[in-house]
Amino acid sequence: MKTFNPDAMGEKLLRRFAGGTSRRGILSRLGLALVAAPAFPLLPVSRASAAKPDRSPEAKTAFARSAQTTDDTKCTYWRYCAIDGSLCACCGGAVNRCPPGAEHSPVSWVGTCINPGDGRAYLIAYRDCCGKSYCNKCDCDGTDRETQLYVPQLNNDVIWCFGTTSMEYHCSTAVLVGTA
Amino acid sequence: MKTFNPDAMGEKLLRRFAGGTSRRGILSRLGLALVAAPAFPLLPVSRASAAKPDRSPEAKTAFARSAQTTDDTKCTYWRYCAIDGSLCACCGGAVNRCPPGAEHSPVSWVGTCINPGDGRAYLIAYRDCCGKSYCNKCDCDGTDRETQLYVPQLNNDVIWCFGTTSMEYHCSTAVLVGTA
Amino acid sequence: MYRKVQAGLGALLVGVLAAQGFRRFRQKGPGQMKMMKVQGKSSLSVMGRNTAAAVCALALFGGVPAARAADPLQPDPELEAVTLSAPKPSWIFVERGFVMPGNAIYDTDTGKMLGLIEASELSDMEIDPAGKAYYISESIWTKGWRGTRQDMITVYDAATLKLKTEIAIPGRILIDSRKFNFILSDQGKTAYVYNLDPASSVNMVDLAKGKFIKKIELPGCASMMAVTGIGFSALCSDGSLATVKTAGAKPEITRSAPFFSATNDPIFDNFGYDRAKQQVVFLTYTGQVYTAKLGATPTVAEPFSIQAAAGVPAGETKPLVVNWYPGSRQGNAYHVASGHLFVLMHMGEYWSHKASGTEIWDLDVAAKKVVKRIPLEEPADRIAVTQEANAKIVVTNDAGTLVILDANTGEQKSSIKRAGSGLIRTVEP
Amino acid sequence: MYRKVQAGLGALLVGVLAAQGFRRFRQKGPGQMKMMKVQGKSSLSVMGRNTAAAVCALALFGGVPAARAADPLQPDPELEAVTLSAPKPSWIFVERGFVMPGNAIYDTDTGKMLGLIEASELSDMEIDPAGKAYYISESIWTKGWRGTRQDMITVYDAATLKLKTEIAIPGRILIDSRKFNFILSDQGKTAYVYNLDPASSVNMVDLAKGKFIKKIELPGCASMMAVTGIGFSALCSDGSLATVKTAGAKPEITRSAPFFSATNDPIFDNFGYDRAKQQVVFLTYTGQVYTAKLGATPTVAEPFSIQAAAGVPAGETKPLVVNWYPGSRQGNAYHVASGHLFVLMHMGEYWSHKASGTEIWDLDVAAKKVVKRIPLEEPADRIAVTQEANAKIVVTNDAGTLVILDANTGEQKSSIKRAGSGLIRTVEP
Repeated sequence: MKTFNPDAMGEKLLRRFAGGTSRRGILSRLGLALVAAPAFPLLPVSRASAAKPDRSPEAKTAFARSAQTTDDTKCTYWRYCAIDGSLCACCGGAVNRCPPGAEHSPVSWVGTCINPGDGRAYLIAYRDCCGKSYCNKCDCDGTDRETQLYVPQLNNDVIWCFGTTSMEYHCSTAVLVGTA
Repeated sequence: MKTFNPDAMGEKLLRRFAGGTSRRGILSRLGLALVAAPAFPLLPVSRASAAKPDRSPEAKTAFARSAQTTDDTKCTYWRYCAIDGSLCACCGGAVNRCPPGAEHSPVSWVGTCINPGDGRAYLIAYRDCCGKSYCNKCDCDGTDRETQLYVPQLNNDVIWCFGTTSMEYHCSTAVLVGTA
Repeated sequence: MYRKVQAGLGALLVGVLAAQGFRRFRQKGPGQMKMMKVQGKSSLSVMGRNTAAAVCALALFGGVPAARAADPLQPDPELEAVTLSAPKPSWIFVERGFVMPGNAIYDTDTGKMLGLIEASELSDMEIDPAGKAYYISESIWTKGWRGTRQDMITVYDAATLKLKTEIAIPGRILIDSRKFNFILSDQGKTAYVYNLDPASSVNMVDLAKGKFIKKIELPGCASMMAVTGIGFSALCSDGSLATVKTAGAKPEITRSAPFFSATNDPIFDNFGYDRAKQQVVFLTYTGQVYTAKLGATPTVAEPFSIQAAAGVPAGETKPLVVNWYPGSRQGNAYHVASGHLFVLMHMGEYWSHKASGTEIWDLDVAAKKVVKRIPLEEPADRIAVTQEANAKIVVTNDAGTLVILDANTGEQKSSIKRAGSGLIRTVEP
Repeated sequence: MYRKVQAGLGALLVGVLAAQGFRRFRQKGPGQMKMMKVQGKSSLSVMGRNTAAAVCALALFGGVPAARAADPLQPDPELEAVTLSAPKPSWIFVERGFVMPGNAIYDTDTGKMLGLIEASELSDMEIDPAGKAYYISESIWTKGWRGTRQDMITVYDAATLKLKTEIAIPGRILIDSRKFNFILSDQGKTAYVYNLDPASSVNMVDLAKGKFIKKIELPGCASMMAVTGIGFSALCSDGSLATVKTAGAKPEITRSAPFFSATNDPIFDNFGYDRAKQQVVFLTYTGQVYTAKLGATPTVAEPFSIQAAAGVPAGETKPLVVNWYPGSRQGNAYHVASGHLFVLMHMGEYWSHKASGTEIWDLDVAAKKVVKRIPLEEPADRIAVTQEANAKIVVTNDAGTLVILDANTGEQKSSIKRAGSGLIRTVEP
C-alpha cells in the first residue's frame, strides 16, 4: 500500500506503545489508580443500614418482580438484572461458562440481583467472554443499579475484556459470586 | 500477542506474497490469462443475428418491462438490470460516480439493459466503488443475463475491486458504455 | 444437447460491445480527458487501463451493429468521486452501529446521505472546527479480531474523505457510542482521548503536530469537557467534577465538592456543552438538571427537576413509582444558541434509564420550564439537535430509522430508513 | 443538594460485597482450585487476579452483613470454556452474513447453537474429514478495510475452536458464500483455493505440512470438485468441464466437450457432489439436471428437466413464460446416500435465478422423478441437507431465520431466529 505513507510510520510507533505496556503491568497498576480513587467514601451512608437491605416486593425493581429462575437463555433470568450483550447461554456456553474458543475475562462489571426463589440478593459478576466476534444471540440489557462510565465497574456498556488474549467481545456470563 | 506464534510467521510470508505481485503486474497478466480464455467462441451463434436483437415487449424480461428512467435511487431504474449491491446514488455518489473517498474500479462486470425511453439496449458497466466499507443503502439485485462464477464478467456477486488501493466494497455504479 | 445455445445472443453482445464502448469512451472529446485525472493515486497507467478494459471484452469478434437513425444515449463521461464542502450546521453524522461501523453523513435539509467517514467498531469521531478534517479515534487489530492492537487517531480530509494521516496513541477505552471520550480543544489543536485499561487515564494528542503528547492518569473520573485555557473537566465517581490543568509537565487535578450521587442518581455521561460560554448542562437519572460554569474552579448551580418544570411530579429513586423519566442511549441534546435541552422521556420506574423515549421534552434551561412536549410516533433511542438557528431535532431507534423534526414546531420533516443506530453527532460551535 | 444520597445503599453493597464475594470465591474448597487452570494462556498471575478482583471492590469498608438461617445459593465454580466433540452429521455450519462473519454451529437435533468458528468477511470454510480441525480460507487487511492484505488458511482446533495455525497463501477470490471456491482433497491433506485477480487461478496447499505448494492458472473456469487421485475438475465458460492433474511439476488441464451454455442456461455453481462415487449433480437455470462421473476423462449423462420430472412443463429460456424455476442463492442440496437432490423452486420468468424458493422439490435423481413437493411457509434463500440416514433439510431466508424440516415427511421440526443468512454447510462423507 505505497500510497498510504502514514501506515508504515504509524505501525512503528504503535509497536513501541504495545511493547511498553504488558498486560500484567496494566493490571497491577490498578492498585495505584482505581483503588486509590475516592469512589464512594463521600456518600453519607451508615454502615448499619447496609446490613439490612429491604427486599420486600415493595422495594423491588420492575426487573426483580418479573424475574424467573428456570430459563437462563431468557433476558428475564434473575441473574441478568444488570447484564448487557449476548447471553453466553445462547452461544454455546452457559450462564457462567464461555462458549468454545472464548476466554473468560478475569475482571468484570457487577450487579446485585434478587433471586425470586429465596428472596435473597446476590452479587453477580458479569464476566465477558472474549476473543471471538459478537455472538448476537439473546441480546439483553438489564439496568438495575447500572450507572455511568465514571463508575466503570457498574457500567455495562464497557467492553470488559481486560487481561484476555484478544479484546474482541463475544458474549456475557453472569457468575454468582455470593450473597449480597 | 505472544501466545499467537503463527502470527509472526504468517506475517512474514504474507509480506513476501504481497511484495511479489504489484497491481500493474496483475492487470497486465490479464492479456495472457483471461483474454486468452476460450470464453464464448464455441457457442454456435451467427454474427448476423447479433445485429438484430429482438427488443419488442414480448422479448423483454420482467425487469425490462417495469423499468423506469426517472429515479436512479430505485432498484427499478433501467440501468440496474444486472446490478448487485448498494446503489452509489444512495450513498453520496451518483448513478455513474463514486461517493466521496471511494475509488472507481477500472474493471467491472457488465450487463445489457433496455432503456424504456428509446427502446434501445445499452451496455452497462457495473463499476464498483471501492476502498470504503459496505454502504448498505438501496440494496438491489438485478439478474438479467447474470450468470455464474465461471463467467466472472457476467457475475454480479464477485467483488469487482481490482486495481484499486483497497479491495473493500462500498457500492456499485451503472456506467453507460454505449448501445448494445 | 445444444438446443439452447442459439439464444446466447445477449451475452455475445456484451462481449462485442464492451470492447467497442470502452474504445469510444476513451477516444472521445475533451470531456473524456478527465479520465487521466481520476481521483486518488491510482496505480494504473493508461496502458493498464486499456488492458483492464479488455476484461470486459473477452470475445473480440470485430462485429459492430448497424447504426440507428435516432440518436442513442451518449456514453457516460469518466467522473471523479464526489467531493464535499466543509461540514455544514445542517449535517449530521450517524454511527451506523456496532457491527457495521462508519459515520454516515446526512444533510437534514434534504434527507440525503452525503458520504461515509470510515471508522472501526467502537471508535469515536470529532470534527475539525476549521472544517478541514474529520478525526476518528479508533482501535484496529492487524487480523480482524486477533493480532496486534493498533490505537490511533485517523485523520480524513473533509473534502475528499481520503485518509490523510494516522496518529498513533498508546490506548483508548473500548465502549460503544459515547460523545465525551474523544474531545478537541484549543481550536482543534489538541485532542483528549479517554482510556480505560482498566485503570482510568487520558491521552493528550497534539493534532497540529500529529503526535501523542502525554498520558494523564485520571482515577475515578470519565467523560471529558474541554475547559478553555486550562485543559478539561470530567465527571467523577465521588460525585464531583475534576478539573485537569494539562499544560505543565505534571498535570494538576483538582476536584469540586461532590454535588451528585454517582451510584444513586447518576448524571448521564451524555450532556450539553457550550464551548463559547464554557457552560455544561447535566441531567440525572431522576431528572435533575444541573448547570455548571467551567473554569479553573467550576461552579455548579442548584439543580431543578425537569418533571417539575413540566408540571408533573419530580422523579424519585424509590421503586414502584411510575413517572416520566429521562432515558435511552443518547437521551438529551442541547441547542447552544437558544439554551434549550431536548430530552427523550418515557413512563417507567426508576432504573429504566436506558428505556426508549416516547416523548421529546423541550426544556428552556434558563427559564426552568418545559416549553413543549413532542410525542413520538415510534419510541426513540437517540436524540440530537442541529445547531442551526432554525434547529432540527433528529431521533433514531434501534432499527436504525432516523426521523428529522422541526425543533420549533415538533413537526416531522422527513425520515431515513437504515440510517444507523449509533451515536448521532452534529456540527457544534 | 445532598437530599438524594441517603439511598446510595444498593451501590454501596455492591462495593462491599464484591470484595467479600471474591475473597470467598478464591479461598474455598477444591472446586475453586480450577481457577488456576483457566482456559487459554492467561497472562495473569495469581497476584494479578487478586488485584483484578479489587476492581470490583473499590470501597473496602469491611462491613459484612449478618449471616442468614437458610442456605443461600453457593458461588459458581470457575469453569473452563465448553469444548466440542468432533463434528457430527446432525451439525450445520451457517455463515452469519456479509457484515457479521463467522460460522455458527447449530445442532439440528436440538436447534441449539454450539459455538462459532471465527471467519472474516467473504471467507470460506472446510471441515477436516478426520474431525480434528476447521479450516477458514480468508483475506484480512492489517487495518480493517485498509492496510496490507493477508490471505491465509486459518486452522482452528475442532474441540476448543482455538486458533492452531495460519497457512499463508498468495491470494483468493473475494465473493460471498460459494461452496466450491475452497475444497479439500486426499483425505483432507490437500486444499485448493480459487483465486480471481481478475485472472483465474487455483492455489494448491499442503494442509498436512501447513504450506502453500503452487499456483495453477485456470483460465475461464471456476467452482472446483475434487477428483480422487487426479486433482480437481471445474466448470468452464465454454460449457465444458475442465479436469486438472495437479501432481506433476506442470499441471495438465484437459477439457470435456462443451455440454451446456454458460451464458444462456448456466449451471448453478452450487451443485451436488458425491466424493465416494465421484459423481456430481448439476442443475441449470432452466431446470436441466446433469449427472457427471468424475475422473481423468469425465463423462456427462444426457440431462433431464426437473419440471418434467414433476409433471409440469419443462423450463425455457424464452421471456414472458411463467413457470416453476430453480433459484435462490444456495438453491439445491444433495443427499449423497439416497441420491436425492432438494431444490428451491419458485414461480417466475427466466432470469429469476436468484429469486427465493417457495417450495422444496425432492428429486430422486436416478429415477428422474420429483417424489415430493414441500411448500414453505416463508420463501427461502438457502437450502442444505444433513447427510444423516434420517436426513433433515435446513432452509434460511435473508432475514437469517433458519427452519429445520424432516426430509422424509417435510414436516417442520424447529426454527432458529437470527441464525445467519450466509452459506449453510453440512458434514459430508
